[in-house]
Amino acid sequence: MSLLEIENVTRRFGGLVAVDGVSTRVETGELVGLIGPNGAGKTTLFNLISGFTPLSAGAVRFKGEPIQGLKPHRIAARGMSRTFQNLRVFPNMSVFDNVSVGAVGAMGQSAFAAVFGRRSRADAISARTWEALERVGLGGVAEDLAANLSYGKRKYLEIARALAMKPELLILDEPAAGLNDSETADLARFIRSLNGEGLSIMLVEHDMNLVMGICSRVVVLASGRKIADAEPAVVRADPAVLEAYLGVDE
Amino acid sequence: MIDPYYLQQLAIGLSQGVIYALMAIGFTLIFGVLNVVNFAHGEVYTVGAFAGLLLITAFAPPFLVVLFAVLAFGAALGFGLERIAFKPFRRFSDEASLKSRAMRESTLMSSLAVSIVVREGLEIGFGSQMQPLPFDYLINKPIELGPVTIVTGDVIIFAVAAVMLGGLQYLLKRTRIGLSIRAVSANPLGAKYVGIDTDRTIITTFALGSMMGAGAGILVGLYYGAIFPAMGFVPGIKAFVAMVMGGLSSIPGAVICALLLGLSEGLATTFISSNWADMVAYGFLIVTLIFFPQGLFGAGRERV
Amino acid sequence: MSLLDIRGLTVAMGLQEILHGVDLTVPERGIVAVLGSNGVGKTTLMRAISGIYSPKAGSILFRGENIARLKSHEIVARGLLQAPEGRQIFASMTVLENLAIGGGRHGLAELDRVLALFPVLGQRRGQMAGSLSGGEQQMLCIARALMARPSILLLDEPSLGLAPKVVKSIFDLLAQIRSEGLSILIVEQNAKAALRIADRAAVMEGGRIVIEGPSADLAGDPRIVEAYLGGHVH
Amino acid sequence: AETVKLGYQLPLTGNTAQYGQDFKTAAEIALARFNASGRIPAKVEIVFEDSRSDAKEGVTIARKFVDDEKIVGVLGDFTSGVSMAAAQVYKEAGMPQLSQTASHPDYTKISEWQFRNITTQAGEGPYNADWMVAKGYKKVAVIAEQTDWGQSVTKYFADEIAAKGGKVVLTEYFNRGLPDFRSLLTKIQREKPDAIYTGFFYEDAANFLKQMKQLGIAIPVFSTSAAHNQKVIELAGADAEGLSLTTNFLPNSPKPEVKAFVAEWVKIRGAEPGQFPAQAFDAVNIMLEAVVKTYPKSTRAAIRDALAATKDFPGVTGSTTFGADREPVKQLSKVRIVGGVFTPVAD
Amino acid sequence: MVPLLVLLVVFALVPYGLAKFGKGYFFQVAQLVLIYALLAVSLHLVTGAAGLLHLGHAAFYGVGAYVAALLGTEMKLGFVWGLPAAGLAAAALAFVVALPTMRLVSIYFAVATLAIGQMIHTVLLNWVAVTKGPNGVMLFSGINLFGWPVKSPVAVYFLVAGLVALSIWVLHRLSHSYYGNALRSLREDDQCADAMGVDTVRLKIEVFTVSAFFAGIAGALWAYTTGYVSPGDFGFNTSILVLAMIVVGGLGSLPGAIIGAALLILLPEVLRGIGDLRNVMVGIVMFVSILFLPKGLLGEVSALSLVRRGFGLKWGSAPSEREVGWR
Ligand SMILES: Nc1ncnc2c1ncn2[C@@H]1O[C@H](COP(=O)(O)OP(=O)(O)OP(=O)(O)O)[C@@H](O)[C@H]1O
Ligand SMILES: Nc1ncnc2c1ncn2[C@@H]1O[C@H](COP(=O)(O)OP(=O)(O)OP(=O)(O)O)[C@@H](O)[C@H]1O
Ligand SMILES: [Mg+2]
Ligand SMILES: [Mg+2]
Repeated sequence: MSLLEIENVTRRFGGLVAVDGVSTRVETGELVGLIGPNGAGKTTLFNLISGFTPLSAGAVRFKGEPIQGLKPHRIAARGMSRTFQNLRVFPNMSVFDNVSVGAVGAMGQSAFAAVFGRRSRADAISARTWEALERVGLGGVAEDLAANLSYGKRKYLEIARALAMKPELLILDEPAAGLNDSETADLARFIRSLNGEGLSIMLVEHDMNLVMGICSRVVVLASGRKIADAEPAVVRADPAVLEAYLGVDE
Repeated sequence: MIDPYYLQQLAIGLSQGVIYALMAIGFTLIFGVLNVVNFAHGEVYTVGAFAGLLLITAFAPPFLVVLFAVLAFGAALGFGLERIAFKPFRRFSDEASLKSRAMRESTLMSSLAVSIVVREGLEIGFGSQMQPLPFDYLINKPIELGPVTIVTGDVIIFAVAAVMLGGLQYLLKRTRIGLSIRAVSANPLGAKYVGIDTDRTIITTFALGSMMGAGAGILVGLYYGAIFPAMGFVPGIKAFVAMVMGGLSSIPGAVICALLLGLSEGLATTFISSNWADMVAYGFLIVTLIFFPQGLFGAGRERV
Repeated sequence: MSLLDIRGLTVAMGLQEILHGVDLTVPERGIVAVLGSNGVGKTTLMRAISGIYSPKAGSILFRGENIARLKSHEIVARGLLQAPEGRQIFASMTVLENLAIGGGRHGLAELDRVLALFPVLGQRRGQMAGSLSGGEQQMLCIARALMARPSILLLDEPSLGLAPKVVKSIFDLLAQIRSEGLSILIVEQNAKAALRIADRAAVMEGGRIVIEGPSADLAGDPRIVEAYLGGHVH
Repeated sequence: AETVKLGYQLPLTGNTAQYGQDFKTAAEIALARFNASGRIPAKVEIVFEDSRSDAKEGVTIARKFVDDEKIVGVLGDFTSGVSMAAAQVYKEAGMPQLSQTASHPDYTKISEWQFRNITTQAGEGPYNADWMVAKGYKKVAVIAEQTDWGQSVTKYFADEIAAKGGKVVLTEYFNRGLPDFRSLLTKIQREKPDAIYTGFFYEDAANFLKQMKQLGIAIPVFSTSAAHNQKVIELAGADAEGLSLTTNFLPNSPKPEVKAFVAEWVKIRGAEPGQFPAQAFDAVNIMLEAVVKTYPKSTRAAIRDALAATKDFPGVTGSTTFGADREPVKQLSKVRIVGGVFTPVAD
Repeated sequence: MVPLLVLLVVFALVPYGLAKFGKGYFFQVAQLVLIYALLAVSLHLVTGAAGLLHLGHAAFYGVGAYVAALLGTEMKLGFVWGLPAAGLAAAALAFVVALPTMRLVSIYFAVATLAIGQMIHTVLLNWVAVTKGPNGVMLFSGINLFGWPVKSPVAVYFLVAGLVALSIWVLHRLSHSYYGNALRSLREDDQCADAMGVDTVRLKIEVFTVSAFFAGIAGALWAYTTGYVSPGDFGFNTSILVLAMIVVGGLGSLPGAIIGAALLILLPEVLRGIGDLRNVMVGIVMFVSILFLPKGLLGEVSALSLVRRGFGLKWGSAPSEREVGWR
């Protein structure tokens, strides 16, 4: 059984078929890249998987159970967490509080427990939040408002927030956008080390060094269709991919 | 053949709706550009009515002169209102991430404060009672249309609302200034990057919206023959409701919903009782929002 | 004569000073790249030039006129256009309306030329800009700036979120429009691509420009590349 | 000499400020006359506090008055709601409270400290009902504002008219300040009543009458003393013609006390007073009379007893006697708007 | 400890000071401040923390007041039963109306709450058979605590102060905890919060209901301390007044809500001296305060760090040794 199975997933917006019968899967422990030209339907596919956009047709199974039609938070609770293509941090909250939301989302916190609950529960949330913060190296700015962080740090903040959920599958939408080469290289190392700890990851990225460097498998979408699904080396040489996406001299 | 009784009630409901619509047009315009609830709009309406009253008692000019003078006065009011209650808070919209939140909260309150000061000021100046108007200015001469009786004001207000709506639609959809207004309303920071003078656009919008508000005030004042400091409160709320029900950004949507609101109140009085009319109108709103969470004519939420 | 001449530009947000006396020159028909890692103040510089932030000190001379105190719309009217960070498109309006607004007083005169550069936008012209994909929005943002027939174009990370093929074509495009007489000031994380097309480059750090020179020199100096540009250009 | 202090809580700002301002003027006229008369060797002072017709302010003011040991009696408030909320404080503290207008049926039942000098609908309703039946109007539509007062308007009226063999064909309430009565009017017209009995204040009255004319409805309208105000005529003009109502204040009455009061009022306000200012004027005078009777031992309890003993007090609204229930017994008269004037009628 | 000392001052020293004046007036005003502080803090939870503009809060205040008053007069149920019943009734009603409407966002939510508030008000005013309509309800019984009548102003004040303190403590625990963080995330970006596993709709319903519960308690306190309730006190104007309190105090800041309530109740009283102009002055003060302190008298950021220092968490094992979490 694969961790995530996507079967014939289709999404139409009016006349436009943004995602057109895509099937693929993510095995436990895999690091899968999803690439394709702009408007290929990558983000839409992520939205379909994470429950933000309803499917027009097809099925998505996570850990063997169908998840289509579930609300995003239910899917998240099952162990899938994501970041967004355009940064979406909670700007008027501190870095620590931002990350704690991920922990709260995963661990749950009832109103009753918040008032009368034991401290151990809050402490567990704090511990998890700190763990995620330290993992991405934002421990030092925990008290700053997220709005005052630089772009790069916000990227890590988003990842930390997703990590605080202790997900089994992490979905990253263009994590390296806006980072320079060395920052991208750091991020690549970081993602790989997360993967090395057993976390399954699926990511969309336009930075080919990153994708080809760390992914174990690459799925290519173009105009909503899957045009390739193979190891990086194979994809890189695929004429269809070169034509549609990479440009010939890359 | 429908019972003329129901026709009459329908006509009355509609005329009530047209009054709400008149108010809703300006309100929606202003809301659209700043995404801010302008609590002072009801006061613009009231002040417009009082300005007309003063003009009439002092100079007794012809009706059209009164109307245009009040419109001009309303534009000036809008200008002043924007300067006092909105402009000072615009400095926060620059800080990209904290964008409009701080602005929304503070202008919510500053416009409320201005509205309190204006209303209380009017009460001190004029007293809170209704001010009588010279009878020959009133636009309430009956007109019989078969079994249905309406008054001159119904026709005038309908015509004015239609002109405002048409003019505004033309302005927003076909002219550069209209495009600028919509651009500022969609993304004020983005508007700066394409060279729109956001300050001037916002002021223009306020002037336009307030002009319509003040015009509505004097028209309705002459329609009912009663002008008093609290007169803007109920139409203000109803305009707000109509705007949201219509989907915020759509002025025709707000007008249609204003008509529906007026009708629903009229019908509530017909079939139930006048004192339950609000219940029906608001119930109608809630039901609409349950089925159309973005209003009847609103765009969907932005994609994630 | 240089088209844009920035001298001693200092910008503060509240009490915190972000730019400390930046000097930078963009020659007529030149392409200047500003590089530097996250949070060094590149966007702040770009915003100050466009009049979004008003500088605390210093001057910005555009064709000899100091525009440091002008409002953003006055600056745009002089032909200085920016495709800003975060795109700042009008999400609730259609693609075509976005372009029409971008055109300013030129209206849709440039439409055909711009749509030829970004054919996708032509296909999506009636779609709400907010529902475009990330990359499509980025194209729209650049296209919108081009609609106003700028004489200098400011680009803040134009390649953000674009597919490699599109990035390549955009940089080709920049070289081409420069040859038509446009000057360009570009902030880029993709140092390799930026240095390839730029005549001169500046590296920022901590709100200052620390190195400035012909881009070939910068790209050729491995120490600079190591220290500031993060990695390996060649 | 020392001063005797009275408190007056009333709306001087807010939506109902016009009433409060009228009361204040009336009270000042009464007080100035009293202090000039030298009937007691001390000055009386009235402390006015603005309640905005807001219960929470009303209660606060009540506490304030109670705290001031010099204050021996309180006048007001305007609406029953605020008067009754404040009354709870006066009841606890033992402070006599005399409201010029509170008409809630339960107001005087709160405690022995509450008085009012306005006739309740228990008197006015049947009086009107009898009048209308006598004129042959048996099918009657009743509308009233949705307030405690409006409730009592319909109740007492309906009871009597039923007893006299008449019939209420439609009863409906509306919210005070309703701008558009036309739906309601059309509905009334459909019932084809002989007459309409209305419980509204003058502003609603003016709107109602104007819109009735617009719709071409010609049904006789009867009303209560609350509509008795010159403003109806100012606001509705000729459309107000024919409105019949009951009142206990006739500004053109030949009685000297009325003449004096009206003259004074006109000097200040430039127009004739209506029922409410007269009501306030009498209330203040009744209270002052109690001060006179008890002086120099004007304690709160003494004032209360003196108030309770008020008998045949000759006021501008007729003579007032408090019954054991601290309700006034007063005469009513009939007036109709004829030629733009409230004219006493006999029918 | 510091906050506890502050509380001690508020709840013990203030009445001591007032008692020195020996004035029921001061107790009355202080009591009003407390009741409105509770109202404001309960609204803070919905509007400040969770960012949902609520324009009908006064209606739930009214439901609480009516339930307390009606139970007292019709069922002879006194304070001990009436108070919780008032809260529960308001909460139950809020829950029912929240179910279909909590999907709404931003201004749509605001106008829905406006409508709910107006509808409840209309019912209070017009459902004469049950609510006595405009006649209002008189509650003679006063406060009786398990057979102990509470009569003197000081005793009533202490009772109200204690109950308000307890309620605010609960609201404080909700607002200043990880639950509160989830609420704030809802305000910042509800879709993103959803992706973090936060059940936004449930959270909204919960917070709306809890807030109504405490508004109901505030209403009951008003009913018991005043002895008479009528629909006029629970209209739109009161909702706006409470909203103004939390905005002036600092939207998102719980202490700010209390400060705002104190300011807007005290100001008109303090200004009594200037006569008819006092309400104009209130408007001007509001305007000036928001002009110079657009984030409120005690804005969210400073309020949170203040509260954190008092009630937050010392995280010893973290390298930074800073206090950022919640207990
Ligand atoms: N709500 C919507 N309405 C209409 N069209 C939409 C909507 N959402 C997405 N689309 C269209 O679907 C296509 C796929 O968009 P998507 O965002 O998935 O692309 P993408 O692969 O993520 O591209 P990029 O790399 O640029 O982010 C685009 O052409 C977009 O315009
Ligand atoms: N409104 C603001 N208030 C306070 N600090 C700010 C503000 N805007 C930016 N900063 C700070 O100024 C510094 C420079 O920001 P700027 O956005 O200019 O960086 P940048 O070089 O464009 O980075 P990036 O590559 O991430 O876009 C950052 O440290 C940022 O935190
Ligand atoms: Mg995408
Ligand atoms: Mg930047």
